[in-house]
Amino acid sequence: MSPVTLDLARLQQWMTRFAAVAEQNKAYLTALDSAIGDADHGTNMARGSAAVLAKLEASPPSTMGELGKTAGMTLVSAVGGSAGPLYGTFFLRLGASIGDAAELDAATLAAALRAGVEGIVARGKAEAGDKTMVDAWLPALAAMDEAVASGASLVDALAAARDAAAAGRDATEPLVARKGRASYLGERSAGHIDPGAASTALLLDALAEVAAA
Amino acid sequence: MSPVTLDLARLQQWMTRFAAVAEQNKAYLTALDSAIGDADHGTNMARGSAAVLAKLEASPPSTMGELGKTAGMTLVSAVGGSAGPLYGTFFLRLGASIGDAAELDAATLAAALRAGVEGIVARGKAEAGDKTMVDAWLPALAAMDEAVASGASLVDALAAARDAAAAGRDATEPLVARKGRASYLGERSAGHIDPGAASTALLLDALAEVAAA
Amino acid sequence: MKKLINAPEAVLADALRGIEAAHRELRVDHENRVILRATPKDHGTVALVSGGGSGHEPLHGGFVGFGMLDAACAGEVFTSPTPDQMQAATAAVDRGAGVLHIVKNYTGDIMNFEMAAELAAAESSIEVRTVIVADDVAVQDSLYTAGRRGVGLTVLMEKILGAAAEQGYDLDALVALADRVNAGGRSMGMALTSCTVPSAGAPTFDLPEDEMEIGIGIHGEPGRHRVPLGSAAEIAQQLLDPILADRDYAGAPVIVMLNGMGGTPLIELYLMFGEVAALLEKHGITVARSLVGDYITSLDMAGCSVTLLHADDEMLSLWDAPVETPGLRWGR
Amino acid sequence: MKKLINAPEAVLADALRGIEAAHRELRVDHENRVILRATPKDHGTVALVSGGGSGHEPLHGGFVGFGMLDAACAGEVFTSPTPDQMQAATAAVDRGAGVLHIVKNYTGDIMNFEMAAELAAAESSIEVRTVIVADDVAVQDSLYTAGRRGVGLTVLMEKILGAAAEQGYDLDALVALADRVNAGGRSMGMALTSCTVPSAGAPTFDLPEDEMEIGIGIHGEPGRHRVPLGSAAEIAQQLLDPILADRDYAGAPVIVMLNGMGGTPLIELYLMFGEVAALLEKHGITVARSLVGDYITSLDMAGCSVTLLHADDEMLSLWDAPVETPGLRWGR
Ligand SMILES: Nc1ncnc2c1ncn2[C@@H]1O[C@H](COP(=O)(O)OP(=O)(O)O)[C@@H](O)[C@H]1O
Ligand SMILES: Nc1ncnc2c1ncn2[C@@H]1O[C@H](COP(=O)(O)OP(=O)(O)O)[C@@H](O)[C@H]1O
Ligand SMILES: [Mg+2]
Ligand SMILES: [Mg+2]
Ligand SMILES: [Mg+2]
Ligand SMILES: [Mg+2]
Repeated sequence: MSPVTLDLARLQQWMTRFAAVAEQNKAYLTALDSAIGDADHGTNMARGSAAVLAKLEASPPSTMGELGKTAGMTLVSAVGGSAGPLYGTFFLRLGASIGDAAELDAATLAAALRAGVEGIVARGKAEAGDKTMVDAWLPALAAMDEAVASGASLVDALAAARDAAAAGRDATEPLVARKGRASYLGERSAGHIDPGAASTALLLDALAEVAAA
Repeated sequence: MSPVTLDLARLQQWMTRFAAVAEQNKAYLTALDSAIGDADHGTNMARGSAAVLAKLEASPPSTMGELGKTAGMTLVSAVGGSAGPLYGTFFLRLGASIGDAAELDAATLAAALRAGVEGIVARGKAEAGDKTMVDAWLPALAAMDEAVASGASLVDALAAARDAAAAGRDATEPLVARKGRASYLGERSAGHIDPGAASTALLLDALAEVAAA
Repeated sequence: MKKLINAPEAVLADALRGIEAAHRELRVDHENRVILRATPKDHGTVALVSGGGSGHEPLHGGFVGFGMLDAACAGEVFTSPTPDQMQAATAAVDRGAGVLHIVKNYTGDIMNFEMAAELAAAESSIEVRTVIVADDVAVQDSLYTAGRRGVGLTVLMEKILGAAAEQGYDLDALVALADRVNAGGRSMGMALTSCTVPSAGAPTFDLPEDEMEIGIGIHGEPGRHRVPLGSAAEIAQQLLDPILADRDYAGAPVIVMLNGMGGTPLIELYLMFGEVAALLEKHGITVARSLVGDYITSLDMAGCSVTLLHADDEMLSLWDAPVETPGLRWGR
Repeated sequence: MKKLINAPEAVLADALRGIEAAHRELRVDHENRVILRATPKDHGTVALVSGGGSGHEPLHGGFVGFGMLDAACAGEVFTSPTPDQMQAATAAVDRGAGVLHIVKNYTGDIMNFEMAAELAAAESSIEVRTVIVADDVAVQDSLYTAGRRGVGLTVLMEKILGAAAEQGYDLDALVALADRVNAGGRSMGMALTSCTVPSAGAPTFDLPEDEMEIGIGIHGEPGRHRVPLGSAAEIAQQLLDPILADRDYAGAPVIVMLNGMGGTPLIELYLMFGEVAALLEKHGITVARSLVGDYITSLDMAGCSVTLLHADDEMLSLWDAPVETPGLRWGR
């Protein structure tokens, strides 16, 4: 039976699920990064999410806020590249936003996700349409907010966010990149999905899945 | 009508013919040298024979002995590798053996060729069966001598030498090399024709052809 | 994929062991993946830290030593190192006069070094300044993009700033010097083949036998254009034209680097340098100093890049100053 | 074939132009294809001449300069230079104390240098002696064959003899020293890929993705065995085992060179060196000095070779002596 709120155990499942998904999609993400980047995004995400899992097992957090902080710190110090600081900042801000709350309902989760994404934007300075992970995050936040406003359940709100992220990911395909490595390709960056948008879609898919389980 | 003796003009035609043949067989000789050597024998022979031709045109020799000397010196200074000193020494000794004779009959030509090959052996110290050009030269000399002894014409003697050289070339195929680069391959050198034996067969073929023309 | 490695995940750790074994004048902090001088520099002089993804060897670890860097942080292949590494390096090398971070202009590198500087500012009293190298004319510079990549000029920057730091330049003077190096430096690269990232296991891009990529960086990314394979003379022109279109070097004395991308042998690099030198002469540009070889590579990519730096007398004398690193060495 | 060249026939001439443009401390005799020091050494000291086919850069031209060679003769790719070139070089560098020819053991090289020495003896009063490098344990040594190839040890030979010549060793002393270097030196090489000779236009041999050649030389010839692709650790063993089986290095201080064949990037060479150093330690062999990089290459071949030299104190001090060449430089 799907929960009304998320708790520490669910967030931990999210991390477990994401590590599995990142490992499974390593070649896929790296293939996307080969087309318009430097062929390391899959390895970066797999390495980072595995490190988070190991860290959470070694020092289990006692709150969701702590989990966010641990995940963020671990990503920052284990990944490098663009993914490390960006996803690391995301989780650090997410954790800070959650604080010591014991449960997250759809609205507080939406706020926490938004805080995390604001961290990504502060760090990377990408705008909508720059062909980055932000192009998956922004529609996801919007869909989540809309679902919350219309009184949707947490599970439905996350499903909406997941679908919006996937659509945002697909919408990066025709774009000419203005940020990140793909920008070096100029016009040649068009016609390829942004790898970071794809990993963001996977991360939200993992969250929607553990919420619905 | 085929001649009874060779003269300066014929030897010059030999060099012209050989330069054409070497150029045509550049890829073939280099392919043989790729299998058991360093992939330069075709280039070496084409470069060398073209240099000889250019030199003979620039300073036309007045005797056959001089032609041999010019060809030999040019090969020594234009080719390098193994082919340069070996074929260079061959022509130097050939020229010395011919001296200022105005014509070569089958016997004197056989002696001149033998002198040249003695130069090759003195320089390279290869014996029969070492899988080198010597394995084409020695049967050619033997066939030539036999033909001369049995009273064959110059043209027939050279045809016999040519056929023996070709047979000698083919007989290098199963051999394990003991001299030259192919020797580094040990047992792996077996199953390939020696490139130098192949160029020797071409050189004698060119001679037989100009003699018969 | 054919590489002299044990396993894709182990490449960096194994290579660091080899660097340590090969160079007693260096010290390797394996935990933090930092390469340091075995003998630190004099107290009271600014220390230089650089770093970046691996796969560009000898950059950066091979430029640690007297007259160049004090430490280099090695990230995974093509992946910027983390703030932790940079912080550890910064703390290890500070000699009381502050630490200069030399960063190639890539989003990942910039963000990680930024976080390291923030952490350093928050947690220690070490003064950290940052210079960013951005010299690749293949990339259009614009306020709205990530800007130009840092490529070949990084080598020249590390040499020149390293000599200046050794001579006692303070942080402000080093940053000012770096600005002049950036202002006078431009690069352009090309590839005959893609490289293969070990963890990816296959070439990053396919390139037919009769084509080449012009305007590549150093991370195996495809270039700006794919064009028919050209002669060395044509390639020299295709690399120099955009550099000279971007900045006027006429009459200037320049330091030129003809850099190999890792898979191209030295004989071809010399041959290319001959073409570049001839073109520069035609343009009235004086080659004051030159460097030909593999200095900032892209794994096993075949190809090359050209870097020009308009060098004033100060830069030339810093260039000539003694340097003793695995990758560059003269004067001692 | 993808190479940075203008035309296969022009490779050598074009590369020599580039070497000349890149190195003012060298002089290039284009007619004879000889690379010389711009400033000849002191009168009364023995001069060193080496040479061989091109495609092994930096060998030999990159080792011309103070503390190593006085001249290098460049043949066509993989083709020994001619006696004329060697004679021109010999005449140009003699400083009244005789000239030493350093020759790699290949039939072609031996014959051409022999003819050059004969010509020198006949036509001039310069005393010429020859030392032959033959260190490749992949080749069975025998009276009835061409003997071992000269490979990696050539670099060490040129460094050590070059330092000795600079210090005033006479011809006899140099030949005696060379004998000791030959006696203590062994090499073994391997290839992940074939090289492509420009004039041939295609790889010399085909090698499947999952196989490698063990026991290759430096001319793109296939090796002694073709075996399944191994890890770096396995390859280190496959290279060291035959060396150690051929000569006992236990307890000896050695100079080790881990050499790249031209197409393998430095990160892999360092990684390989880590494996080799670990194995040597296991065998109780002390690494006194080491060298990691591309020193004697085979065009664009991917692969590496290991050279060990049992070095006594004299050799070590000659090794450490100043050297100033494009390819090796320290101490000045
Ligand atoms: N400035 C930025 N803001 C947001 N996301 C960015 C930015 N730059 C890059 N990215 C994201 O990072 C992804 C690449 O991550 P990764 O491959 O791990 O790092 P790198 O590009 O350093 O190799 C891109 O696909 C893009 O989504
Ligand atoms: N010692 C020798 N005696 C006679 N012929 C030899 C000897 N060594 C090599 N050769 C011949 O030289 C040929 C190779 O010539 P080439 O490819 O031009 O020189 P290299 O082997 O130096 O590259 C071999 O095929 C062989 O016939
Ligand atoms: Mg990437
Ligand atoms: Mg050959
Ligand atoms: Mg990266
Ligand atoms: Mg040859």
